[in-house]
Amino acid sequence: MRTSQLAVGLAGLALVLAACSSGTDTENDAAGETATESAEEASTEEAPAESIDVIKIGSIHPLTGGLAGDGLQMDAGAKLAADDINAAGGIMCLDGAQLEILSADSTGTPEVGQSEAERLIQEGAIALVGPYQSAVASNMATVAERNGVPFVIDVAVSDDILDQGYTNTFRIQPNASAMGSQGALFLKELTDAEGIEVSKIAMLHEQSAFGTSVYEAFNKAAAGYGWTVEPVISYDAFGVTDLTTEMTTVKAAKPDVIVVTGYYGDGVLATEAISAVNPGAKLIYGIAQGAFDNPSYPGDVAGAGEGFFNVNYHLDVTNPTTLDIANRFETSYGEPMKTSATHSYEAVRVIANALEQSCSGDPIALRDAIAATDLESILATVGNIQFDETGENVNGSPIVMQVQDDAVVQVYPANIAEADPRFP
Amino acid sequence: MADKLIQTIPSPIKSRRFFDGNMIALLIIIMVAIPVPLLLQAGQESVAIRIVIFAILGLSWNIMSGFGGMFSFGHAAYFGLGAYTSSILLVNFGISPWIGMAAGMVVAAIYGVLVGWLCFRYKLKGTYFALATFAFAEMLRILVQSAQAVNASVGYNVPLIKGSSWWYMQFPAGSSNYFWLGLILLAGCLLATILFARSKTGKFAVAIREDEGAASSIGIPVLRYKLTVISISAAMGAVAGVFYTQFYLFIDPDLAFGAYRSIEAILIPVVGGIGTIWGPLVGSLLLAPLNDITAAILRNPPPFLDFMQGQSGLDVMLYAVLIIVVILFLPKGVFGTIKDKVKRR
Amino acid sequence: MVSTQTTASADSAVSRGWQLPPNAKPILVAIAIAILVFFLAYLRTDGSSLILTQALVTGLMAGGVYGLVALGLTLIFGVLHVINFAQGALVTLGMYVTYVVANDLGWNPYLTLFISIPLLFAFGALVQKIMINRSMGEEHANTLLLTLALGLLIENALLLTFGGNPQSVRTGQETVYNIFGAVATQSRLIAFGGALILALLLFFMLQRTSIGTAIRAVASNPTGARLVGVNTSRIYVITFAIGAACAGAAGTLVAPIVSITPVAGEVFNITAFVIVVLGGLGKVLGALFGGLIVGLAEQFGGILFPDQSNLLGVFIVFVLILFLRPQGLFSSNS
Amino acid sequence: MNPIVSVEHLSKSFGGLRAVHDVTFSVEQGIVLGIIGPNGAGKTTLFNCMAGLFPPTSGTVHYEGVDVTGWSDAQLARAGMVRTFQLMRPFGSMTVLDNVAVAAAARGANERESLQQAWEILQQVGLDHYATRTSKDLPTAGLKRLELARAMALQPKVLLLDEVLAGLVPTERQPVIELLLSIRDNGVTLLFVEHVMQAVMALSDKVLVLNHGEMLAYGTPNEVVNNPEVVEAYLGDEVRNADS
Repeated sequence: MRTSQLAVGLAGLALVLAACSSGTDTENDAAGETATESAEEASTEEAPAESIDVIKIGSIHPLTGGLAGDGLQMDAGAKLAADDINAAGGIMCLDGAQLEILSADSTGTPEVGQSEAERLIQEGAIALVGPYQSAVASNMATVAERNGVPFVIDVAVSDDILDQGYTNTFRIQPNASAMGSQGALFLKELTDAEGIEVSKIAMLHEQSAFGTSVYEAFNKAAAGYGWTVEPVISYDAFGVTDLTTEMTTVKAAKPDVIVVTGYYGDGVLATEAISAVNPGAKLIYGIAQGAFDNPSYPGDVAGAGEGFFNVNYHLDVTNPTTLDIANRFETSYGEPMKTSATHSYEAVRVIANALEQSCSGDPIALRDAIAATDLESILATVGNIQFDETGENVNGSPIVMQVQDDAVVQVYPANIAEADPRFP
Repeated sequence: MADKLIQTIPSPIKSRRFFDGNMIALLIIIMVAIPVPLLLQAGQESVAIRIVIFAILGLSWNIMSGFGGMFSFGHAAYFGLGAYTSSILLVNFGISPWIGMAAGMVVAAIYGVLVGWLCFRYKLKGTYFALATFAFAEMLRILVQSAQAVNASVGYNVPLIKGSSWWYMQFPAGSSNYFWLGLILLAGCLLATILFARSKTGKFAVAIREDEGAASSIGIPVLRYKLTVISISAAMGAVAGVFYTQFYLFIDPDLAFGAYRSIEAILIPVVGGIGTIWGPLVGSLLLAPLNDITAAILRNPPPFLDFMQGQSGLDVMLYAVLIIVVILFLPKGVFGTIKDKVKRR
Repeated sequence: MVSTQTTASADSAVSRGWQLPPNAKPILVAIAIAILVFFLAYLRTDGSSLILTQALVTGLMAGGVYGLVALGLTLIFGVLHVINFAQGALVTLGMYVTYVVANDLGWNPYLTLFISIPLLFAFGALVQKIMINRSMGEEHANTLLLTLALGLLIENALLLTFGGNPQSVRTGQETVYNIFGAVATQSRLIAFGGALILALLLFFMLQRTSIGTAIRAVASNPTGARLVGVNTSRIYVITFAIGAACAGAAGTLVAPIVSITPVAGEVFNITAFVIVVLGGLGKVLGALFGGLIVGLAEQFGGILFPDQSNLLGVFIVFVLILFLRPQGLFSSNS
Repeated sequence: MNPIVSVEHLSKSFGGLRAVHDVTFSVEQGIVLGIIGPNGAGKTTLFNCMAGLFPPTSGTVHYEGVDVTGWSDAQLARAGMVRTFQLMRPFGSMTVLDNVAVAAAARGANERESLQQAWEILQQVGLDHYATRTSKDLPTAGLKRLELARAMALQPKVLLLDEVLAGLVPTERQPVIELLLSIRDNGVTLLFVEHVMQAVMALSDKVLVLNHGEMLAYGTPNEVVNNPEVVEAYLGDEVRNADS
C-alpha cells in the first residue's frame, strides 16, 4: 500500500519534470522564428537590417490574485490596441510589420514581474507595458533599465518609480502627487465657481504609499489655499471591514468637505459609513478613489454614492475614438472597459507611434522615439502625451467625475465635461 | 561473555571524519552547479536564482524548526530584517551589502533571540509558539509599513551602479555572476547546516527537540541552546533577504515581512524533507520553478490541456494541487521519504 | 518531530473548556485592561463619547462575525488538532454561493444560509475525508500546508469562475438604526445577530445532542472515546464539516456588506487565528467572546494608533494574551 | 564524614495541594538510599525538587556542601547530580550511541571524547549491540539501560533513579540491579524511588519512607521494616507480598 502510494507520488513528480522540459521546449519553438538573433546575443543588440514581420511587446499584469480583475482587462486592452493597429496595416514604415503582444502574469508579486519581464525580453520583446502595481513597476523599471528596453507604465501610481533616474521608463498615468495637487486645484476651482465656503477638510485615505502620497500632495496644496486638513485618518485597505467609527470621528470635526482616497472595497465601505453616519459635509470628494468612478459602483451601493465627486485618471468618454474602442472592447471582452484597460491600450499606442517615428526595431532608437512622443490621447487629459526627462507624462492629468442619477459622468474641466457638476 | 561481545563489535566511532558523505555531496553539488548558468537560456537564470534564494530560506527554517523543533511561522521577520538592514545601509550610507549582510545577520539574530526569549520565558510551545512568531512578524510588517524613517510602505530601491562589482553585489542584467554569488551563499549555508548537524549545538538541538525535559536532565542548558539555534536560523534567513534584495533590487514591507514569505519558508523544507540536511535544497528545486513551469505549460499547453490556455488562476491551482499531492503521498517530504526508503533496505 | 511539540496544555485545555470557568480572575484582568484602553481612547478622542460609542457598536458587530469564523477554526483545532488555513477561503466560498443564489435566482441573501451551510458542510466533509484525514497525526506542518494549498485552490477556482472584479450582493437601500447615538446598518445588525444565533445554536448542539457529546468526547480523549464506541473518524469528518459550515454561514452573513472578490475572506483568516488563541484553542464560547474582543481591539486600536493598520491593535492584544495567558482567556487555570 | 546530599525542611505545594512537607535527611557518599511510599506519597515530587525540575516552596537542598536550592536540573546534572525518568525518555530519532554521547558532551567533553566515553559506557551496560540503531527501536529493557547509560555519561556523583525497575519482568531486573551495584562500587551515591520491595531491600543501605508528603521513617532497611508506624501505614501488605 505504502509503496504504491510512493509510486504514485513519484510518477506525479516525474510528470511535472517531464512537463517542465516540454514546457520550455514549446516556449522555444514559439520564440524561435523571430528570436533567432536574440537567443544568443543580448537583446540590446541591433535589430536585423532586413524587414521585420512581427514586433513583440511584452505585457505584464496581475492575471491572477486579488487584482486579476483589472489585470485581465488591461492585458485585453493591450491586445485590442495591437489588433487595431495591425488591422490598420501594422507599422507602416516597417512595411506593415505586425504587433504581437506577449502576455505574462506578474501574479501581483514584484519578483515574478521581474522574472517575467526578463523572460519576455529574452523572447524578443522590444518594449514592455504594465504593470498596475507600484511595487511591480519598481522591479520592472530596473529590468528595463538594465536591459536597455523601453518600458511604458500604463498604470502604477507611486511617485518613487521614476525617482531613480532611470531613462527607459515612461508613465502615462498621472502619479500620486499629481492627483493630490490636481485634486486640490479642481476642488478650489469648483467650490469657488459655485461660491461654496470651504475652510475645513477631513481626509480619509488608505495608508500605503499610494494613499499617503496623494494625501501629502493634497495637504500641501490645501495649505496654499488656506484650508485646514483635519482630521486625517488612514486605514489599511486590505484589513478593514468597517469605516463607521472613522466616519464618526470625521463627523465630530464638522468638516466642509470629506476627501476620500483608496481602492474599491474600502470605497464601498466608506460610502456605507457616510450614509449611515451622515457626517453632514457639503461635498464628498474622492481623489483617486477606486470605487467612486467605477461603472458598477452606483449599483453596488444602491444609490448611496449619489452626488459623490471623484478626481481620477480616466478614459475620455467625450472622445468618439475612445468610445469606439470601449464599445468594441465590451463586445469582445464581455465587460465594460475600465480606465486601466484604456491606459494599457494607450501604452501600446505610444509604442506603435514611436515605432513609426524611429522606423526601426531597435530598442534604443525606440526609447528615444518614445521620449520624443507627442501623441493625441484617448484619455481624458489636458493635452497630448509628452514625456518629461524623468519619463512622466507632462499632460497626464486626472479629471473630475460625479455620480449623477446612478451613473458616473465627467463633469470637469469643461473641455471633457459630459454634464455640469451638481451641488447640494 | 561480555568480553567476547566487545571484541566482536567494532567501535562505530572511527568512521567519523571531516569529509563524510554530506561533505562530498556538497562538493559534487557545487561542481555540478558552477556551469549551470552557462547552460541555461538567459530567461531561466532568474528561476535558478529563485531556487537559490528559496533554498537558503528553507535551510534557515529547517535549522530552527526542523532540527530545533521550534515551529516558526514568522521567518519573514528574519528575511525582512536582513533585507531592510542591508538596504538601509546601502541606500542611505553607501555601505557594501556584504557588510550589510553581516549587520543584517546580527540584527535578525538579536530579534530572534529577543522574541524567542520572550516566548520561552512564558513557556510557549508548539502551536502557541508558532502563532507568536507569526504575530511578531506581522507586527514588524505593520510597523515598518508606517514608519517614515524606513520609507514606510514605499520600500527601497537599490541604486543601480555602472558595470559590475562583487563588492556591491551588482552585475549587469543576465550576468552569470548573480548565480555564482548565490551559489557561494547557498554553499555557505549548506556547509553551515552540515557542520551544525554534526556539531555539539546541533546534537543538543535535536536532543531538545526530541525531549526537552530529558535534555535538561542530562545537563543541556535548554534555553541557551534554543536561543543559539534561533540565532543561527535567523542569521541564515537574513542572508536570504540580503541576496533577494541585491538580485531584485527592490524591497518593500510586504515583500520583506509578508506572511507569504513565512509560508514559503515552511513549504520548502516540508516538500523536501523536514530536519534533513538536503531537504530544503530538494524542496526548493521542486517548488521554486513550479510557478514558472505551470505558467509555461498553460502558455503553450500540450493538446490535451488546450482548454486551459490563458485561463487565469489555473497555474496557481495546479501549484496547490501539486503541494497537496506531495504532502499526501510523500508526507516526510521528497528527500525525507527517499532517505527513509534507503534506510529500510 | 514537530508534533512532539504539541502542547499538553492544548490537549488538556480542550477537555476542560466547553464552558465558562468558575474562575473569573482572568476575565477581571481583561476588564481592567479594557477600562484602561477605553480611558486612553477617551483622552485620544478629546472626550467624544459619540466616537467611543460608535467604536463599541462597530467593534461588537464586526466581532460577532469574526467569532463565527473563529468558532469553526477552534472546533477543528480542538478536535482534529489541525490549523485550518483554508478557513478564510471557505468564507469566500460562502460569499460566492450567496452571490450566485441571491443574484441569479433572486433569493433574499439571508435565505441563502439554507444553501451555503449545507453546501459548505458537505464540502468540508469531503475535504476532510479525501485530504485532511490522510495527513492527520503526522507533522503539524503537513496539515497546515494542506489547508493552505486548499485555500489557494479555492481562491483560484473562484477567480477562474467569477473573474477578479469585485461583486456585490444587492440588498437595496440600507436602513440605518440608532443605538445610543451610534449607528448601525441593517445588514450589519443582521450579520451580528445571525452570527450570534448560529454560534449559540452550535454551542447548544455540542452540549445537548449525542453528536455534540461525541465531538466533545473525541476532543478531550480520542482513545477513550474510541473505547466507548465512538466512531472517531466519523466525528473528525463531521467536525471539519461543521467548521466549514461556520465559515460558509459567515460568508453569507457578510456577503451584503463587503465587496466580494476571490480573496475577500483573507481578512477573516488572520483575525480568526488571533481569536482562537485569545479564546483558548478548542473553546467554543471562548471563540465567540474572543471575536467580540478582537472586533473591539480593532476599533480602539484604530483610535489609539491612528496611523497604523487596524490590525496592530489586534496583534497587541494577541501578544499580550499569548504571554499572559497562553491557554487563552477562557480556560480555567492550570 | 560530610553528607554529599542533605535536604532540610523541604516542602513543596502546588496551589493548595501539599505534595511534600518538611522533609529532612542527608546521605553520605557511596551509599544507596531507597525511597518508598504509597502512590501519591510525594516521592517523585521530592526527586523533582532535589533535581531542580522545580524549586521547593521552602527548605533547602545542599549538594557537596553547596546550597543548590533553585538550581536548574541542567546545572545540577553538569555538577554531577543526575536524575533519570520513570517513563523512558530517549531522544528517539538519535542513535543509541549519540543518545549517550550527547550527555557526555553536555558535561563538556569534546566530540571525540564524548563518543569514546559513550562507547565505553554502552559496553558497560551491554548496549553496544545497539550502538548504531535508532533509540526508538530499543525494547523496554534496553531503554532502561539507555536511561542509565545516559546518566552515567555525565560522570555523576549522585544518581536520582525514578523507578528504574518498573516495567521490567523479574528476569530482566537482576542484570539491572547488578549494574546499579557496579555503579555504586565506583563511588556513585544512588537515590532511588522504587516499588519493587525485593530490590529496595537488597540494594539499599538506607531507606526513606514517605507518606502523604511527610517523612515517616528513615533508617536501615531493617529498622524501617520493623518500624510499627511504617508497617501500619504502608508496608504490611508489601512485606507479606515480598515474602511469598
